[in-house]
Amino acid sequence: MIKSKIFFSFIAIEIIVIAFLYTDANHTIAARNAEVQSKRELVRKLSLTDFAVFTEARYTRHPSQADTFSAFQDFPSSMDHFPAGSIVGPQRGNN
Amino acid sequence: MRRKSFVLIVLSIVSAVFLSVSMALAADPLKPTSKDKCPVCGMLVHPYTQWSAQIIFKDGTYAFFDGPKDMFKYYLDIPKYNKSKTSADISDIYVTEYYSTKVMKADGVTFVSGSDVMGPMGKELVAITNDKVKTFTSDHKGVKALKFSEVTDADIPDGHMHHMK
Amino acid sequence: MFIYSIIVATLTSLLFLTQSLKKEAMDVFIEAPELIVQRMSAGRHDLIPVGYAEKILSIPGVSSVEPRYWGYYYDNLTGGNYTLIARNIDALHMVKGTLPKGPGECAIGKGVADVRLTDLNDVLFLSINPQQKVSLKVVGIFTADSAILTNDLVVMDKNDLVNFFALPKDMATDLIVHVSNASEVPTIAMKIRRDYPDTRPITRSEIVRTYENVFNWRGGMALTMFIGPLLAFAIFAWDKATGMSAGERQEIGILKAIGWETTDVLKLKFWEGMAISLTSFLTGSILAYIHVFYFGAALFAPVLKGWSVLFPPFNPIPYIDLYQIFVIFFLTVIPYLASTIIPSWKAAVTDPDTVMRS
Amino acid sequence: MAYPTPTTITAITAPSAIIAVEGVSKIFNAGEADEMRALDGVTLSVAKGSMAVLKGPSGSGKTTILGIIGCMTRPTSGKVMVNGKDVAKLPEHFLTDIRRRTFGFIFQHFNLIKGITVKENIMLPLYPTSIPIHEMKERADAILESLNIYQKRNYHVEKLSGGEKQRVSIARALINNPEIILADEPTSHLDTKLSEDLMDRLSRLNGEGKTIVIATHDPLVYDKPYVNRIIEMRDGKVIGT
Repeated sequence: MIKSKIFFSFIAIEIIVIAFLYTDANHTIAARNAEVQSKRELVRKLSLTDFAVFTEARYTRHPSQADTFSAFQDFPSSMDHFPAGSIVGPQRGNN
Repeated sequence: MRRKSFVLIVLSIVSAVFLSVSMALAADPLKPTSKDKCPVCGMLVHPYTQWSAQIIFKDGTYAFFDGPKDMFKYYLDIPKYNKSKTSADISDIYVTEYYSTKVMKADGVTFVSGSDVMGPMGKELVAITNDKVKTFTSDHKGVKALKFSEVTDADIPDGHMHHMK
Repeated sequence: MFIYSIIVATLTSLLFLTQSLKKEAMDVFIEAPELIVQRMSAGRHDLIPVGYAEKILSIPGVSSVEPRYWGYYYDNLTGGNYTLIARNIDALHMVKGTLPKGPGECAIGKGVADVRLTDLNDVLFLSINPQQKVSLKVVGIFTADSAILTNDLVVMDKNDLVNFFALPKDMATDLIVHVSNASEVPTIAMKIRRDYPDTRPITRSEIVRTYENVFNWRGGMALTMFIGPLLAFAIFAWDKATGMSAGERQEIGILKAIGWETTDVLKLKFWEGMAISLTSFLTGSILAYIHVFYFGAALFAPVLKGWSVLFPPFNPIPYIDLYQIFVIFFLTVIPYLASTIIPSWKAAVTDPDTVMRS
Repeated sequence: MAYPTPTTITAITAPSAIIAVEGVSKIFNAGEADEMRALDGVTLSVAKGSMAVLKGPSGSGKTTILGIIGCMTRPTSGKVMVNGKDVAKLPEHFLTDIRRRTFGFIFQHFNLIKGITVKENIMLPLYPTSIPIHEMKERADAILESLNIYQKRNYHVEKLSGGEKQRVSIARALINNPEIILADEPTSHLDTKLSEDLMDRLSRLNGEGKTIVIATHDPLVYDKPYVNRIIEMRDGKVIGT
């Protein structure tokens, strides 16, 4: 069946691509190890605690430093008007 | 007067020489490499730097342990683990102090048994500087505080391992 | 099949991105301070007296205590929020130039440099009001590959920061407590809270756990974004399951008429479904990898960015968790197979004659 | 209920009857408002090696009785003997087996499967068997050649003309070397020339010993001299043979 040949060669190509991507991933991880080490240094020397990803609100910029115990700001069911707030939710059970 | 000062000078020289000789005999603590294994339990030592202990012999050979407990097991029964050595061959014994994670001479610290602090092999004889024994005992439910020379077989906690990182 | 691949690609992209960020957070924040002590006042995070340090230092196991000075600055000019921190340290790898060596100097994140069109040796002017303002010479810019940590930072001299924010004398933002033995951290945290009931100690493991939660694939980011594609897939599968075309029905009828058994038909449909889902799954995974690790999850960025003015470009490291890929596989392939086989089975067990007539 | 005629009764008892249907009724949607009695006590038989025509207007029950003979559907009541076996109550598995071994079907609408090639279509009835794939291919090639469509073997069926489709459907009916060929209105989508051509082929197959049953209302079919049996049907009943 010609169709099955097409299918199997397609699958074979995809598996080759995946194998390539997999080695690429391992390679990249190894290659970027120095970067991770440098980032550790940054964290250590600047005593950083959070990713600078969501700079909208205190609790999204510094999720780990947000005042979990204070009223309102991280109230577990508070209405959120920052898009990132739905992603970086209030931290519970961290105590 | 002259004679007296001469004697003093001679004495001080002699003692200085003596001291330096004994200093030369004393070995500095070593750092475990990634290959050093505990002769008692066979575990690698380097992942547990805050627990490691060591016995250094006069001939420069040494043994690393993943905690004071195994060090005592070895120390109290050297022939079992090392037929060629006796306690007379030991130059120095070091342990890692709990609060500071500094390596200290074993006879300068106190060992507390029965506490809730777990080493890599479970219950431990935790090495504590003498001044903090009280704090440790009350914080971590320590039972017995012993000097190095007071530790006997009976004080070594069971080897049943509760693997803790 | 196209839709199928796209859905798999979306789901897998999300997994790749969150897994990668999570792994990076775990890797990097292992170096975060063992213990940070915040003060709470009137239910809010407040400045802490530096004097607290003395008593904390006397707790056994504490090796040093260091006040930390930092704060946020809303920049009217660009609408961005900067994080200002005071640190006097020597050298760092991920910075072009140097770090501030004294008053009047600063090192800034790539994001700040970009929105302010500032380069090395330019002057960064920050102002809250006529009394609280500062001009800083940019002596360093954090490299782009550190943006995830440094994008919005302005690192400056302590005195500059204290003056700029007009912090009261002997007050700091929080205190960093260095502990020699990590096992002792909970005990020390407990003692600090006992000594100073108005404080909140944050341990390193809490920081790490925060990121574990935020980027956990079952919670936070992933869950929020998962629901959409998963729902789309459910609709897609449901549509397939309920709407078997007359053509397909007739095909099954023909096959049965020429001597195929129900099991033969099901086998065919199984392999057909398997072939489609396998190709779609592999295609989707490949697309996801390319999307996330070659294009920095560019399609998600607008969603995640929200209203942040300073948003670092993602350049995730391809940490891949095979277990999660299996989860996606079972979450998509099994329902798809079920949704193709069940209606075929229904059609295949009826008389071929009726199937042909309808 | 049954309306046996003397001829059919003798046919059942005749040892040469390969197909014997006795008192068969088929009711669709029984008990519902749209209940439809498609067959009402049909009794007939077909001798081995004969060429029989089921003749009657549409709705007379020809297709239904063909489906019952071909083990595609079960009668509501009555007895259906194929090769001396009562198939009316056999479990599904055996029916499929009989269908595969005994019958070749030629359908009114060809019923070829789109999206696959001519050759694949022809090989379809063999897939569930244990015949090795190379033998399947050899058989398919032989039949394609004998029907003069070998050159189109790799075409998708939707690209074929009506006559070619007809030949493909004959090829598919023949691949398992059946004893009986059942054809349902085989000429309804063919012009006169192609119809003649088809009948020629069928008569040749008949000459090779195959039993052929054709349901039709096309005089071009039932007026052929080599048709040795005509069973006339109307309103689900046999009205003459």
